[in-house]
Amino acid sequence: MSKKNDEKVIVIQNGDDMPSMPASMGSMKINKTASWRSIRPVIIEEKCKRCMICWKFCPEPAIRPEDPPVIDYDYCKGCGICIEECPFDAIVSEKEGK
Amino acid sequence: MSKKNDEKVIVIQNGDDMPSMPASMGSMKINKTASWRSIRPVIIEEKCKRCMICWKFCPEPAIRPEDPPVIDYDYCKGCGICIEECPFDAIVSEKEGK
Amino acid sequence: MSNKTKGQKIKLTLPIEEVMSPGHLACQGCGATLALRYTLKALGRKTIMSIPACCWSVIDGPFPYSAAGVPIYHCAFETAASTASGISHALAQLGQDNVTALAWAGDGGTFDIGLQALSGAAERGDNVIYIVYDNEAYMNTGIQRSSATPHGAWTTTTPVKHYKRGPKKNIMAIMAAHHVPYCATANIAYPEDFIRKVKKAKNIMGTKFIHLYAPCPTGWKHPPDITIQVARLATLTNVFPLYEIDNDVYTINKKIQKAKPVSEYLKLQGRFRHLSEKEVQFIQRTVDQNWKRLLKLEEAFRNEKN
Amino acid sequence: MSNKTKGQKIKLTLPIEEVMSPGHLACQGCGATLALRYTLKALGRKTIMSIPACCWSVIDGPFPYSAAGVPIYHCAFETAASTASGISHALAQLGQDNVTALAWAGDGGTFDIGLQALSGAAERGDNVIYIVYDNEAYMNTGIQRSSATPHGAWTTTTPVKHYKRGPKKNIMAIMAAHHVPYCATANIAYPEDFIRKVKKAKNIMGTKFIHLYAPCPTGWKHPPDITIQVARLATLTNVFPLYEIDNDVYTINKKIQKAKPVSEYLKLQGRFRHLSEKEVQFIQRTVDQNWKRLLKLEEAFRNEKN
Amino acid sequence: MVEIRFHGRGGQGAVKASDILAMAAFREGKEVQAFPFFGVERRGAPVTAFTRISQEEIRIHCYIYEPDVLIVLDPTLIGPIPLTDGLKPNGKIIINSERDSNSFIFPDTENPTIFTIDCSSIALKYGLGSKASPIVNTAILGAIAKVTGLVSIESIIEVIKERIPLYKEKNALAAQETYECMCV
Amino acid sequence: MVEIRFHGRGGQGAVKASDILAMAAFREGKEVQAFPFFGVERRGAPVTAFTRISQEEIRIHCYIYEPDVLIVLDPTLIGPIPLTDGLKPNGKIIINSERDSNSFIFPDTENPTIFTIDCSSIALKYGLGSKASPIVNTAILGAIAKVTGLVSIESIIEVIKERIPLYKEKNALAAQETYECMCV
Amino acid sequence: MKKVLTGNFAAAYGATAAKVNVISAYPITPQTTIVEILSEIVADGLLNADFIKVESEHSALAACIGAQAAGARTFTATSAQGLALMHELLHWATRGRLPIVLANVNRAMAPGWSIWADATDSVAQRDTGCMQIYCENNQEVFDSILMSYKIGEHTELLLPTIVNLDAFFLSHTSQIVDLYDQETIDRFLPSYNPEIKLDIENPRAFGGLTSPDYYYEFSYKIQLAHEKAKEIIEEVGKEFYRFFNREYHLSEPYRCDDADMILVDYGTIAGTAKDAVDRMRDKGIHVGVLKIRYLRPFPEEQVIDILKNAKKVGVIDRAISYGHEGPFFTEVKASLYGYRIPIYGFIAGLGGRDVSIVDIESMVDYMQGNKPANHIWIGLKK
Amino acid sequence: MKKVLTGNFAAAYGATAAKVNVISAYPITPQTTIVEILSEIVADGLLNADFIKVESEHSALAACIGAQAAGARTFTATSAQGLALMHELLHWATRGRLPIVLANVNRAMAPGWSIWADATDSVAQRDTGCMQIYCENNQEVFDSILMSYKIGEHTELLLPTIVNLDAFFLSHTSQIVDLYDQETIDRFLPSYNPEIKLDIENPRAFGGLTSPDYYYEFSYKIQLAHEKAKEIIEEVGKEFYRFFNREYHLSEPYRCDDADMILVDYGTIAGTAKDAVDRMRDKGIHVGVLKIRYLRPFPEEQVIDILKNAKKVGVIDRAISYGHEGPFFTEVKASLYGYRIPIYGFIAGLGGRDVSIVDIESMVDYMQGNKPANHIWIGLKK
Ligand SMILES: Cc1ncc(C[n+]2csc(CCOP(=O)(O)OP(=O)(O)O)c2C)c(N)n1
Ligand SMILES: Cc1ncc(C[n+]2csc(CCOP(=O)(O)OP(=O)(O)O)c2C)c(N)n1
Ligand code: SF4
Ligand code: SF4
Ligand code: SF4
Ligand code: SF4
Ligand code: SF4
Ligand code: SF4
Ligand SMILES: [Mg+2]
Ligand SMILES: [Mg+2]
Repeated sequence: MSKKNDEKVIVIQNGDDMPSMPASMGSMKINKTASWRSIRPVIIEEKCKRCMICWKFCPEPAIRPEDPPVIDYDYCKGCGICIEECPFDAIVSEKEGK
Repeated sequence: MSKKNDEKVIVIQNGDDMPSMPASMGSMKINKTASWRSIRPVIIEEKCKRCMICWKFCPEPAIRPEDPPVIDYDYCKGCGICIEECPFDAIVSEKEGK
Repeated sequence: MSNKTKGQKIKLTLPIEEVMSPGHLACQGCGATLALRYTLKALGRKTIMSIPACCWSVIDGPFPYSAAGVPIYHCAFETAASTASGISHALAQLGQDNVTALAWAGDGGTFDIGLQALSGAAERGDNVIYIVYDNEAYMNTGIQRSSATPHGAWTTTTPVKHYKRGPKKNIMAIMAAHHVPYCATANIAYPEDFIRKVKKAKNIMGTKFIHLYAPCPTGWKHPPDITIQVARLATLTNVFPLYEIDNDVYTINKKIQKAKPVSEYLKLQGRFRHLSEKEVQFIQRTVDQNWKRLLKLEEAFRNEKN
Repeated sequence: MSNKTKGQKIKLTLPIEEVMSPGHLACQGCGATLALRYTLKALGRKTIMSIPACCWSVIDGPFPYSAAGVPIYHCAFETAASTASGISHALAQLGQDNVTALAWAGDGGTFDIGLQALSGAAERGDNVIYIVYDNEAYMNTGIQRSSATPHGAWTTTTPVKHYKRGPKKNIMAIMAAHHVPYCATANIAYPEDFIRKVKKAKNIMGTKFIHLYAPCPTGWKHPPDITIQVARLATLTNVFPLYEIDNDVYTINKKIQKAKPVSEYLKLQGRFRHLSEKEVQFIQRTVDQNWKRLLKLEEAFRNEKN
Repeated sequence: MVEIRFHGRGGQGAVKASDILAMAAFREGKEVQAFPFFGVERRGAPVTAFTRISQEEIRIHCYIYEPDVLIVLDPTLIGPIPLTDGLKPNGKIIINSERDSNSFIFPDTENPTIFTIDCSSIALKYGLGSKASPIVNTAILGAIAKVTGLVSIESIIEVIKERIPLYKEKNALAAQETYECMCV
Repeated sequence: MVEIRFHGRGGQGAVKASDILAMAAFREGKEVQAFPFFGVERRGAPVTAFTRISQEEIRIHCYIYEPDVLIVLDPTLIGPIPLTDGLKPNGKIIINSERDSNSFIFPDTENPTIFTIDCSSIALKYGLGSKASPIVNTAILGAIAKVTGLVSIESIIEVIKERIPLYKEKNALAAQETYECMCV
Repeated sequence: MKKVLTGNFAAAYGATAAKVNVISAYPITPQTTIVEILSEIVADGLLNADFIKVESEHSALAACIGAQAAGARTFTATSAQGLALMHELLHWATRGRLPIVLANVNRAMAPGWSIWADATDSVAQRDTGCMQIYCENNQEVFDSILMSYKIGEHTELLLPTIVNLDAFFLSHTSQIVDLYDQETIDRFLPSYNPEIKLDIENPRAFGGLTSPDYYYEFSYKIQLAHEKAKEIIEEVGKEFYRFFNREYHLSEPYRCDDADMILVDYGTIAGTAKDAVDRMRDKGIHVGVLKIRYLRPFPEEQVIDILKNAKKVGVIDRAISYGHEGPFFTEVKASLYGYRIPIYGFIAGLGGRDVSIVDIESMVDYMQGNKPANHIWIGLKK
Repeated sequence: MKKVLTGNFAAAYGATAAKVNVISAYPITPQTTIVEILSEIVADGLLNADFIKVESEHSALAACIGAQAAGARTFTATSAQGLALMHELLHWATRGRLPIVLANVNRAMAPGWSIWADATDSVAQRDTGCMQIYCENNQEVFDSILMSYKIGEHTELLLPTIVNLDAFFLSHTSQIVDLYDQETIDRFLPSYNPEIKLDIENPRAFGGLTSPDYYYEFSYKIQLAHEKAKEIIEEVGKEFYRFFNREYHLSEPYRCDDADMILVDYGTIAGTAKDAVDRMRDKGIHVGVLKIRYLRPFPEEQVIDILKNAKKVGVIDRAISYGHEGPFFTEVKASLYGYRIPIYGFIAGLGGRDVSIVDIESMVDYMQGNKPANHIWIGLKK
């Protein structure tokens, strides 16, 4: 499935748009969980050793294992696990929002 | 419960004779299982050593642990266990009925 | 056993009182019936039973009669343990602590459809004695396989061409895994041992479990007169060893000096008639393995408090 | 772990593919969610799951969406195993043998209400991987005790005055008693070990069981950021040892040189806050005993075929 | 429609007999129905079974209250059980017994014809069942064929061979023998 | 009957606030009802709660479609959710925000009075919740008492002390403070 | 003593006030708080009862059955899937004549998972022989639990009762509930003392094999008990009034006397409908409401009596018997057999869809402008 | 090919002829032989199916649900307690839209234990949304199983079916059954190929959380399917006639055209009643029988059509909804709402009590000499 497809909004206006039983039609990727976040993890590239432990333990998952890892702030809920688990203190917590 | 009570025949002529739920009112002793028997175990007193193994293993129970043991032919179903288990071959099998 | 003649006092190795009455509806030579006879000898009349669907729902007799001699709640098939839990808690609440709550179920009602309720009661530690009389199939419905049916056996749902494959569920290991305060195997061929175990269980708080071997001539296809013989052979061949687990400590109650070959046990029963020699050997190997396993457990989990 | 800088190839210790998508409804720092993320990394997309009522019925998202990325049958609470059995047999009949049937359930759905179905599947040897993610209570309904709740824990049905007494049900011992071909414990803090186990299970026929430790910040009352820490401590304190049982052979996967004191683990979690020093010591003793027990089992049941 | 009621004890094969009779009639193009009163099946307990044979479709699904023919597989049932209840006037009663038919008297019946035949001995002769409990169901079927003429002995024997799992031949011979020695 | 609708996020305590408001009104002899729209409770997910206060028995059991008063515990909900749907003309809106009430505009409403108060800061001042997610429900209750006059601040504080399990005093102070600094 | 309580609290307090001896229950949303509160109450020693924290609803009811048969007063609570899982044992409680009281939070049946209000769960138990009450508010929840023990334990009844409350609309809704004082309650509801029970002094086997010779008569006795229950419910209702000044009946008419149109309903919809009726009356529409409290025994006589003079009748079901129609609708129609009042079957609020005053007005609109139909779906996104 | 078979054999052969892929069932008297025969058939390789020998009925239906959702055609069979234990999952099969076929042997519910005929077990499932057939004879058992797959699997239906047969009166009664030839059957019933299923190529989550926004519409779809089913059942009935020369409908009138009195019944009683009707007609009493085959969907239109001209109607229920009346009686009365035909509710045969021709005649007698009543118990030992 392409990313685009993944985030397809399913529009249901009436019963005809629904299958006979409640069988899902799209991915929860539609649901940007950014709003749940009250703290924002920020990777400090210089400190980061690319060990990917942050990626490994992100429950969403909201970290892509790139070089350096990229946090997808559309989904990161701000649980703080990556901050806790980074062995090199390369992720810091920032206050979210206004 | 006296023996007599035990064998009480419950007469149910109409619903009023029944409790509100099917709760038993008498003992199955009412049910003489002699008719099930096709062979009849008979204790040969002389051979009997009063070890009471026959009594021990009778599933009905239809043997009274007396001296010598007494088989209650009202209930003995003729399974033959006592005959098999008597260590002294003191019980023999006889053909039942006409 | 000394010779006794008329007039001598008779020594009985079991309690004399018969709580269960004759006149019941068990087949001739029914092991399950002896099973309850012994149980009630051990527990006496201050006992309230739950009995789920099983042969005993028939053996006990139809309304308006009963053979058991103690109060019985004939309960749903799945609920031997949970009904007994309820009874036990009611007794506690109503101040009748001297009454034993006994769950009495067949192997199907225990290994299969009633396992969850039993597991729940054991986990909660409800004050109940649970005895499963194991005749290794659903007998009351006419001999279908249960998870207690041993490898190799014919039943109506494991027909000869498709006879039961796979081992009997190890219910003792399952109950031991629940760390119940007491669990034990027993065999109707050894009533003294069984009664001792039931009495022991009666005096322990919590969930006690006894796995009782009770041959069924009708379902096992053996003549009714050899019920005891078949049962005895199960233990003498190590097919069904006698042991108990008391607070996680294993004790084998009967160590057979030289176990008899399993084939002696199998050949008495019609349900095994179709087995090939190879299959019999396989069964023998399994029995040997299980026995070794048990010895190891006894070795590993002896009483360490001493 | 070697220093890596921009441009270096990144080494990953887990499969890179993310089958499970973000956007799901798990609480922040949810262990159960990591659990499925890893599982699907191990199994890939050729997987069909049954999920009974549990947090995952919510995490996955509401109609018309789903986060799992593989087909899921959201099934009745009691039926994770039996639904998966059905799926597995259908796959076999329809010639889709390359698809894995996965039953995915919480501790409540496994230790309690789904135990019987699991036991039945294991006894029949249905070709299913069963993974229980254990967060030690009914979380989806708001933190009620399950039989996986450890001694001492607060839940809403074991309030502080009446905190959970009695040990956690020993599900591994129960499954081992079923002699399934493979069962293992695992912990989300050790994903490499977990994924290895899931992959191993995938290649074994029959019923495979994995008991997966998955902390729940919401129910355990710890901050979401220390989920992994708490999980790791469970193993480092021997509260939750990592081991596997492969055809009745025990192997402890991680023998801690010097186990940390249990109190370190307990004190992180609000659910244990009320415990007295004495109670903590008792828990420590129990953990030590269980660990010894496990060592004994490993000793007694090593691979003998060699 | 002819209605036949069987009385026996668990283990004697009354249910099977009612079934075989129906199947034999079916072979001869009749409409049939056979069924037991299924009590709690235990060895020795009284068992009742029913067979209906008709030219037309059989739609009724209740017990037989007014049988044309009564079959008694076990004479010890006479007395304890009101066997003959509802027997039609001039009905037939076939009893497995070594005794003479005259020795049986059924007060509440209207002019029945009673037949006896020692099926137990015949069954034993062919090794069917044990001495203690001979399996008499196939034997009595021969007598039924002879006495009622509802089905031919050939049909009975074919069905026996088809449906009885063990000792097909011996069972067939037992039926044949009662058929032959039954005097009507 | 006055109908109040609360909008917040899981964890902020909207449901509890609706409850406390009802209880406070009950102390003052009113008939009351309070209930949540119970979605799938997860931290951060939008939550709606309702309170009805009346002189007469409240029999109705459906959501509030035309509230008299709207309470917004989390201003980030403005926009994503049609908060003001059905607000009665001249209704009141109380928003937990540090911003000025003038900075909020709700196009589809008829002449609402908007009040803002920085409950988050007040809650934090009293150590209620964490910086990341302050628990603002008790704080906003003071503002509700002041703005609506439906209940006295004393009743609110008594109920808080009775029903809030932890930090009773601090919660009460938070309510007191908003009550006081809320300018109507 | 009056308190502001949710329906779940009211249910838990009801069981507490009834001084039950044994509780056995299993959590399920939205019943969970009942279990939680009772856990606290028992832990705090405020109720001297054993709470058996079972591993499933099936075991919950089984444990109640065992305990009740042994002479204890028992309580359980559940919802939807849990109630469905108890189905076999609901029959058991009835046929075993065990006056257990069960609080059920009406929630929609899965799949898909839904935790919201829908009475199909309990309506689908209508053939199990349990008495069933549908509550309109939290006071009624509390009161019904108390009365259900008194009624069910009546020696001529011995029947279990399911007390239903709508998910969220009651279970999680706070309302004022008068809890009375315990002494008065104790006088109203003395302790449970069944004549026949599991008793070592008089050993009986309960529920053994029952041949066709007897089974039929036992069934008849249950039906007799239900018939009798209609009387006893009214009697206990009167007694309750004397004790607590609140009136309860099998059913409850509201502004029916002069109504042209009567809406029959149950549960919380009844409350909303009353408000709707008042609003419509203000507009000159002569509507009334007949709230059915007891689905079993079904108050046929009262239903006829109240509806017989209406010009039109509408039945609002928050439940459906697929392949037919709303179950209350069927039962009301059957009761009114022989009458020719146009009768409308409305299906509303399944799966937690809100039923507002406007919805109810739209039903009356429908009745004014259309021929009767058997299942008119209100607010359907077609 | 014609054979003399018991109803249980007919059921097992029906599943075999339908070439089911997965069977999962649990033994219970008097269903047991179905399980036994299928075990043999599968063991003998005569049917290429997996038979999952589960540990309870609950798991039996769960396994069928899993298998059917994965695209297999499945079969299960049970009775009484077993059916009751499946209750939750019957709702599941419906709402999951899984056209599973379940043979149920109608047996009385415990306690006391009874193994004899009584339809309360399945009638109590009337609100689960499963289609339900009551069979009169063994041919109908076989035919109904075949047709139920075809009907249930119809893309607009996707509904499970319970095929009911009376304990002993069918399950253990030998009758002539035409088994047809397999090739024709295969043409009549092609293999199962659902559009939506568990499919790794198109991964969907089935039955996830469904908010009040959607649940109501899913419910409506089920009701629509049931409405549609009434058509499809008649259509498939016609097709069946073309293939096998046997006619089936939702309901079946017998000598109703000119009948003054019509007895409505189901299951084996219908057969006996037909004989009784013939006998009474011979005596000049103009009686007819309306046999209801489908309890769900309920053939309201046919019921009205056939009964509307009768002078009196009697409904014979081998089931009861305690606290009300016979459930078929209620549904028939509700269907006839607006008519004023005197209608009598008879309760007969519960717990295996035999219902003879004489009993049926006595009902007609009763109707001739008495006013209508809602539950007239036939043959009660009062
Ligand atoms: C829910 C349910 N399913 C099935 C049955 C049918 N049933 C009654 S007894 C029985 C078998 C019991 O087997 P077991 O427990 O081994 O006892 P046994 O008959 O061998 O003594 C079965 C399957 C039932 N009564 N209830
Ligand atoms: C028959 C039934 N009973 C109860 C419930 C309610 N219920 C849903 S999830 C759940 C708890 C699940 O606990 P667990 O399996 O540990 O999973 P977790 O929620 O912790 O992830 C309960 C009790 C249900 N859905 N079905
Ligand atoms: S864990 Fe820390 S060091 Fe490792 S990749 Fe992530 S940010 Fe970099
Ligand atoms: S804070 Fe939590 S959710 Fe966000 S990226 Fe880190 S681990 Fe993932
Ligand atoms: S077993 Fe034999 S020797 Fe012993 S008491 Fe009986 S009859 Fe006598
Ligand atoms: S034959 Fe059997 S029943 Fe008779 S006395 Fe001997 S052991 Fe008892
Ligand atoms: S079938 Fe077996 S267990 Fe059951 S009564 Fe007969 S002998 Fe006993
Ligand atoms: S309650 Fe616990 S297990 Fe459930 S989603 Fe939240 S963190 Fe995960
Ligand atoms: Mg058994
Ligand atoms: Mg859990």
